[in-house]
Amino acid sequence: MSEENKYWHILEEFEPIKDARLPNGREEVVSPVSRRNFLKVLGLGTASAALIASCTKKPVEKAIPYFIKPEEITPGKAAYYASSYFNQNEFCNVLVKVRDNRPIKLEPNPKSAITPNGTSGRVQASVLDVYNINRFQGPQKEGAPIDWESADNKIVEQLRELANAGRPIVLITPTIISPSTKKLIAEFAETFGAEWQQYDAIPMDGYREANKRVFGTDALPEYHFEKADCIVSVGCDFLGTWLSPVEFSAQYASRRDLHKENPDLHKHYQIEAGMSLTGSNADIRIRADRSEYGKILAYIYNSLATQKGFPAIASDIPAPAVAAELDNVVADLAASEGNSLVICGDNNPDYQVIVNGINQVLKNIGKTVGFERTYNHFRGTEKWKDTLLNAEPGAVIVWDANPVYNHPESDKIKAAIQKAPLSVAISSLPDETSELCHYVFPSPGYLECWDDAEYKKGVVSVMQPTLHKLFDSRQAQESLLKWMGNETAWREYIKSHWVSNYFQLQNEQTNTDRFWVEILRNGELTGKVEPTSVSFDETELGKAFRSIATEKPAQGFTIELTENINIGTGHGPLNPWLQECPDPVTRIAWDNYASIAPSTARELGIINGDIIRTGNLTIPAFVQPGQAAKTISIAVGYGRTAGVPQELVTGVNAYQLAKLDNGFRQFCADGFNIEKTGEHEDMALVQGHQSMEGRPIVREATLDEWKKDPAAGNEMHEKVEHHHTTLYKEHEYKGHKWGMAIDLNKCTGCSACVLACNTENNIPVVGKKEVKRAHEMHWIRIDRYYNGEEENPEVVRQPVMCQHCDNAPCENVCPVAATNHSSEGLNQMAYNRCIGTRYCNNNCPYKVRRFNWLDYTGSDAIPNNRYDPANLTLDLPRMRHNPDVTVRAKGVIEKCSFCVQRIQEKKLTAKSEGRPLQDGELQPACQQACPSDAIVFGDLNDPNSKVSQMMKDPRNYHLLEELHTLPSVGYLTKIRNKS
Amino acid sequence: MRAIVYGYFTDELDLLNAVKELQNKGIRIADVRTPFPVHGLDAALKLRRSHLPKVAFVGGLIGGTLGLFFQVWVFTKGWPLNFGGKPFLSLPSFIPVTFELTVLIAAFSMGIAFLLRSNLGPGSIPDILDEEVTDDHFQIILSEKNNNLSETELVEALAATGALDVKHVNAEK
Amino acid sequence: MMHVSPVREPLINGEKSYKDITKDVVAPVRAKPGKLWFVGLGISAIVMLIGFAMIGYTIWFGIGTWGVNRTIGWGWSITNFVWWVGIGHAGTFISAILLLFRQKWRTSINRAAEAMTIFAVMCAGLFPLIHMGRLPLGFFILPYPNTRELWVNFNSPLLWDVFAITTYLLVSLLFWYMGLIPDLGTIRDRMKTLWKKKVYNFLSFGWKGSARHWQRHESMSLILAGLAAPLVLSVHTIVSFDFATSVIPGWHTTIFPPYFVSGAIFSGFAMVLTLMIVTRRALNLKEYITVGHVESMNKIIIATGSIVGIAYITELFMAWYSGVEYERYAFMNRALGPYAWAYWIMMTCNVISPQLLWFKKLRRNLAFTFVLSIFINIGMWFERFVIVVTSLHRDYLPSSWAMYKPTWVEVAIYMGTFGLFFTLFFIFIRVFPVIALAEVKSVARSSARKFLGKPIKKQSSEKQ
Amino acid sequence: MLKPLKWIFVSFYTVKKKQNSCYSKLFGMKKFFKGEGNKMMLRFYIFLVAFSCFFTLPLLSFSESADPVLTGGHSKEEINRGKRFFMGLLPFEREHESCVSCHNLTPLDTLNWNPSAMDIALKYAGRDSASFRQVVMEPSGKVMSASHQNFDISDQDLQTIKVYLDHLAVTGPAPSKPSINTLLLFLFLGLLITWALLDLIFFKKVKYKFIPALIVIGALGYQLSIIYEEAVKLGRSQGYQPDQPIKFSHQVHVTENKIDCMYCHHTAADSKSANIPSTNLCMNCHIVVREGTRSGRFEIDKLVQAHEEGRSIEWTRIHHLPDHVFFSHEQHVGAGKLDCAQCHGLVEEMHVVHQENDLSMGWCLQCHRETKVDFVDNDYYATYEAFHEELKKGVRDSVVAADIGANDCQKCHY
Repeated sequence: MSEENKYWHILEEFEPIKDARLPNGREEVVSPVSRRNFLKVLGLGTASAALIASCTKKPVEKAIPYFIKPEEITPGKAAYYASSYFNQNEFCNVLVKVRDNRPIKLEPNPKSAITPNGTSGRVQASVLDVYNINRFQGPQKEGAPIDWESADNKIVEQLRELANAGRPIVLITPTIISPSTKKLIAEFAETFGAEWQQYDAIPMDGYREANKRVFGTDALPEYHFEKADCIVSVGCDFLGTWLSPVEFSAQYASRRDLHKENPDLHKHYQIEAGMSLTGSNADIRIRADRSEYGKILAYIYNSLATQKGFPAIASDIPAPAVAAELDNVVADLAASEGNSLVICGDNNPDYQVIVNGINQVLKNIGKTVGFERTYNHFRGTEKWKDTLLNAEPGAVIVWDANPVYNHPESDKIKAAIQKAPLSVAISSLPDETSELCHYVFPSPGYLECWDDAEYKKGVVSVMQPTLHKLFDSRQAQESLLKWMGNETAWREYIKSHWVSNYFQLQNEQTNTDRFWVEILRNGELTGKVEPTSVSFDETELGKAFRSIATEKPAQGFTIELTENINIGTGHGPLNPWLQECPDPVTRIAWDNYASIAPSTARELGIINGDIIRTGNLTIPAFVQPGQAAKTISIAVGYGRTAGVPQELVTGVNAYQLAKLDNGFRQFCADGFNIEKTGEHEDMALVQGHQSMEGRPIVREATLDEWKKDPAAGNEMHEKVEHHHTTLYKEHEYKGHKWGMAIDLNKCTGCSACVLACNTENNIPVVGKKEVKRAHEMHWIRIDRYYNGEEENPEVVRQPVMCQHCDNAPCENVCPVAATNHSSEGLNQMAYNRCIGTRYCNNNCPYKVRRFNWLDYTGSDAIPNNRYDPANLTLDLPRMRHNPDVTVRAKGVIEKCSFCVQRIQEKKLTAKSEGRPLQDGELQPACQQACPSDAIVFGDLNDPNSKVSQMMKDPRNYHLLEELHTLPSVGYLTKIRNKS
Repeated sequence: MRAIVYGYFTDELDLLNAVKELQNKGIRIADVRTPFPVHGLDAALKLRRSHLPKVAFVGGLIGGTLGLFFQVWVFTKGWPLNFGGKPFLSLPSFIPVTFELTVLIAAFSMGIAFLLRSNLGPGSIPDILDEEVTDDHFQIILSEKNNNLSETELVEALAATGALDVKHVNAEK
Repeated sequence: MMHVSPVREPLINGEKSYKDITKDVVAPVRAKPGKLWFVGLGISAIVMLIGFAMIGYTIWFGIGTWGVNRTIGWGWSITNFVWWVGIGHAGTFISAILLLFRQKWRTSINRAAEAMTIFAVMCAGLFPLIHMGRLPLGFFILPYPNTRELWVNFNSPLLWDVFAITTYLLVSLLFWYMGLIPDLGTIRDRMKTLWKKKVYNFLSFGWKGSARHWQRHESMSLILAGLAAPLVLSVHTIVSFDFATSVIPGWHTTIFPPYFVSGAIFSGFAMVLTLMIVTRRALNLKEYITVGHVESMNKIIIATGSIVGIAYITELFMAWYSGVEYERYAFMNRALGPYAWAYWIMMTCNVISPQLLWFKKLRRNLAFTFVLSIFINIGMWFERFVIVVTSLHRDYLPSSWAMYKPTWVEVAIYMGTFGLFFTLFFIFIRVFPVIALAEVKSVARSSARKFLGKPIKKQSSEKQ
Repeated sequence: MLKPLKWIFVSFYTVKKKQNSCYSKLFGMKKFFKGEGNKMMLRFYIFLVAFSCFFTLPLLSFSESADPVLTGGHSKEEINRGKRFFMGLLPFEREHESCVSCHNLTPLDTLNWNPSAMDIALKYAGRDSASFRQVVMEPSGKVMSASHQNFDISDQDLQTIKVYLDHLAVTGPAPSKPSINTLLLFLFLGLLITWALLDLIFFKKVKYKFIPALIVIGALGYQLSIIYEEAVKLGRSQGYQPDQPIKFSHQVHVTENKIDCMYCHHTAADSKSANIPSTNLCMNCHIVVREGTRSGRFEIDKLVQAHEEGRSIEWTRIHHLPDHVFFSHEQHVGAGKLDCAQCHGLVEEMHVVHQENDLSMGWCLQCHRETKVDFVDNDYYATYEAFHEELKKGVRDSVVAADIGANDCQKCHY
């Protein structure tokens, strides 16, 4: 060894060895002592600055191989496993990307029959839930740790005692769609004489009731938005939160794909009170108060019935305020008989009966509304409370449900659970209900589980674990098996269920083991469809009309409870990614608020952020253009406190305002007033300005205009292209030239791309305070502008990420050459070269560059300066990081890279295999997650690539193209069907 | 042993007259020390023009050329990078740095040349004969070394011009 | 011999002989500093240290401790930078450009003005450094040979800034110090204590006033002035390139270089006036820095102030005339948007108030000039604030528009630079001659009252 | 607090002892110790000590105070006796060589195949002296039997050696002195410059001015060169050759036993990382091969033991790129078909692997500018039509990696 490198040995000389039995135990000790000596001496002068700055501690690093290398793991390469995501409000088939034994990303499973196109934002963010530090670390009894065996023994003993004593045993779960679990629960119920009840935080039992009454089937039908020429939605947020939004988004977008062969755009009417995501995408949005929904449906039915020669149902229901506008709706519906779809987002069975009547009149049943693949979801009812509240149950087992938080009668439920001699919570995270229970049995996250799912009838999929259990947890099913004394492993239980029930559904595999392996590989199995026809009971319509007629006119303000697309029913608060993702309509993160109409606000003198009191909630007000005057919209799912760290407690719990009506929970109630408290709190609003100021940012046209001229609304593009000239020779891109096209007509604003980007690119969470200070870090954002009068504006959206301009203004101004142009047309950003002058950000006309204002990631060299309100820089949550993307340190600029790590990976695969790269093979995270296929990425040098084709579309334009920045991102104009 | 003879005036006009008078007599003046640059003294003493402007010119030329060529080399040979679609050799961008380097090198080369040429610098110890020279004394110094006159003759000659307080010392060199 | 037109008022009042000049100017250096001086120095030093502590705080916790955000990437830091650089324009302008134009009145103020320049440029230079997110890696900005084989981006105006500011600081320092050498020699010879003599001899590089040295010195000063004159103009031109070469509406303006340079001289003269009006009283130099001097400077202020005013109006006109909607909006927003107050402060202080100087009475009124000079400095600060912040806060895409509010950290750092500036200035007035002795003496014969021919009738204009 | 100070004095003392003449003259230590040094020198020495303290103290604050030395129930004499025996100081007349002649204290000497004292101590720390004796006196392996031939060591001596080794296992070897030559040199040059400048400006003791001037220029130049070298070395580790937990020789495995690189590092062609073989992969061969020709059984025993205990070997990593560099072996070995030796050097000739190249960015860039891309055989490059055109026309005769973007920032940094 040469003399100069002796310093690696000096370690021992300075560190008295405490226990030489662990000779390598002190690897954190820093070795290059003589260098550091040297630096101390050079503490002054310019040279020292250079030295100190580039001096990083150089620890003796260990390279520890596997003891036995698992065959399926190649260090440095990702493996993908098929699995399924199911949470209280949605389902998605996914591929789990696993690097070195850790799931790091969820991607859509293209083989899925339900969600092949993309995922929702919540699915994307769910990977973080696995690494949640707030999860239960082990089983608990009365808050104290206990071991599984003694807990099991005690519970079995008590259950048997209670069963023998004839006390009822209740098992409360959310809707369970797993066929194996259902079978298991049935067995369990039999063994202990237990009663199983399903409970949904936001129920759809009213829909099922209506279907039972009208069609004679207690089911949620499937909807075919792709077949509908005219969609009329009355307060139904089917693109955001209703039933199966990922599936519906894809169907919906497929009818907004405009090209010469398909000039037919569907027409979407949205009649609603609060501005929902779906409403903001509608071709025509009709503003109506929430209390008018019944009248509106009745009006539509009667008008249609008259037109179609059905008898109108006589009643004294007054005509709604928007009757004139509804006449157009009715006309359009009548014109697209059999190809239209009417839906309503209200759980009132009477309303749904009328909706069914309308669809029946329009002959939509069997066409756009089908009963073949009905949803197994939302099986909950209000019956579950009967036993719990009235029969003095002996044991209450609550599995993943949180009624104490999300039921309006939470006090009664709380008392009942506390009264029960035995209460068991099976949950992964602490919540309001598990707090009350005697026993807590932690369950693993869904990425650690074996399970299966039958979301839609006949479409069965599996869930398989992708990492070892992080905590001492056990699946609920395993617990049930254990308590029943069944020694079968849960995995085997599922497999045998599949083999006995689904093996015959296919004929490719003859061996059951091969069959199972194949299922695990594909993730899903689709059985055959049996045509189902339903009867129709007209008499129910009359009943429904009568009950609507008896509705009392609404008093004061009506409060409508909505679901936030990110937060959902209340699971979101524990996921900081979801909290930080701004609502696509209001662009507010980290809070819920009461949306009020601008006219109301002016009347009451309320501005954004004024704290108001309504009902018994004290909540900031938000002035929402397009809000109905007498309706206040408040999102549920906020105000979770139990088991939620202080930093993540946001908003107020609005579930308490839900009301029970004829045994159905309704998410609206009237008779409220607004009271100003005089307090004010700024909300984390990421977009302060709502108007485009007449600038050609989002360009749009109507369908009629487009039919006349495909470049309608985009005349400017031609003009700018015409002026395209340059003083000097442009750079040539001799190989690839990456580009992206975004169809504004397809983008619904669901934010799946934002969350996919978060996951893929290790984007830090900065917290509410920082978002308020405009320090958010998202690389892709979805701008939303209002157009027209504030009472009911039109909404346009535009996803904006780095435009990768060929004449990038940011590149010219970086003094240290940290950002420049790659030979493939990428605007590249070298974080390690960046010194953080922010000049590039100032000079970016799109403002897509993000600066690490504080040490959000903990990767800074300076100690004790971390700013991480969401605790995502602890060791456990850090495991989610994508190892292929640098975690940026404090003080550097970052921005969208077109997922360059994916470009590299796919290029390399093609190179190694010696074949050209295929178009569509390479997808950035945003494109991959987008359920509506609005984003297309590819090689612009390839004239046949999809992106090149889209760039040639007359609808294509570049954002701020008049600046001659030559972006690589193109936008396709938004076309509204207003004919 | 060579003697040095010096005296002073309190008015620069007297000094100029004296210088002329002495030169008319053929006496060589070793040095004239004044509190500020006296107009016309250079001409009276027949001092050659300074070369400092030439130094500055050469320095500026070197600075500018090196600066420009360095930038050109970096962007064409060293590592050509595409910044915002500009050509690699974007000459207009190089003007500011070239200019600044020209001025910097010119100024400093001249400054250093001045100090070296005048034997001034930190730690340089001057042979001060009269401290008032930096106040209001205009001093003429004559040396035996480059005159054929004796010490007393020099004293007389100087005194004759009206110089005050004429003194003589024997300098070693 | 030189004859001076009797119309000109003398530049040195009182019957000052050469000896008197020396005595008066060296007095502050020789005398024991008074209590006020110590109080002033103490306060400045404390403010400076607080500022430095806040700089440390910023480096430690990040730029997020400031009010800047994703939309307004530069806030007070660059506003202050441009402001200080602007102030740093007067000194070299006075000593270089006025030397070339043979303006004798510059001699009494150029020393102090140049010192002020250097201190102001030091304050200015701090901001581009500390506004970096990763200051410890700031050396990346220097084109030094490295194993990465990576150089810097010579296209970036920020890099030009590095060269311009460094060159300006170094050349100004050289110019200033070269001018100081003879005067330091004077101080050396007035000192009684040996160590002081030695120290000043060290500082004066062994100056002895030899005719040959004077000849070279004069020659060098002239060339240096010739070099510094374009340099003065180039520095703020390059600073203006930071904005002018960008694409942001309100920044992307070709008028910026002349507009910035005149603005810089405008604010620089204002600052010189602020300081000199106080200094002449405090150091008893009324006879040297006369009302005539103040008036001359005020004339330059009117000239530059008017140029600045025309530039403002031209900008507005061009925004309208260009027909570019972003440009138009940016200027409408300046005048009527949420930061309109800043715009109108700027307009009042920079355009309207200097016009009062057309009145000779006001021009020669010291109290008025003092107040006005402070007004101008405030106005010029707001000019930069308007350019930096209001242009950025509403640029192209309304979705990203935001507001900016400084935090106490930024305010403390700004105050800290005042601390630094005044600490240095306080030290300067006690250590170095505030007036260029040799230069004043050299113009005394032609401009001092004592030497002016007796027949010249007395001017009784000066009243204080 | 006092410990570091003591250390400094001790280090100076040892320095003096070793190189008596030059150092003591330099610092005037002789005079100082004799009590007749003049005041100037005394001051100078105190200044020097204080100066070095100033810079070394913060450094030493990293060190922790040692635990009281464990003796394991044995007297100090016993341990010392064992030590002396091991070191060959006892007995005075012996036929065989001392233990230390083959077994170094620590595995410093990397060419010595024999286990070090520390290794032995750790291995036998938990065992009784009978088994130790058996191993020493009745060796089983070929290599060891050859070297331990004709041993004539009494049981008592062996016992003391065991005691010593047990002690060593707990305390570790005595610390040796760090090399701070560069630092001292730098400091010294600094002082020299200060003196020369002071003389040049104030004292003017030296008659000829060019002497101090030359000293200043020379010393400053040398200092700058030190700074430059150290700055370049920062974050670089060319030549890094750490000790590994097992004396694994690539030469033995690759050259002598003809094992292909890709047998152990089998993911090099299709993954980012080249894979360090897992314990069970080693055992594929070592299940049979239990004794090396040079190292005997001792080193292979470590592997076997690890295998039995079900743990991985904790190798010390040599080739290490910063976290912000994404390097892929697949790109270079798989797609680029480069030879391992191009970056790693002739590992097959290394007994102890060291880092051959400096792995600096400039080194990468240079190679990218020279390495030609296989444009003919790999269909992937069909996309690069412009280059094919140029090749056909003869505008260029080859395409190098840098032409197709190998030197783009985001090739490695993202």
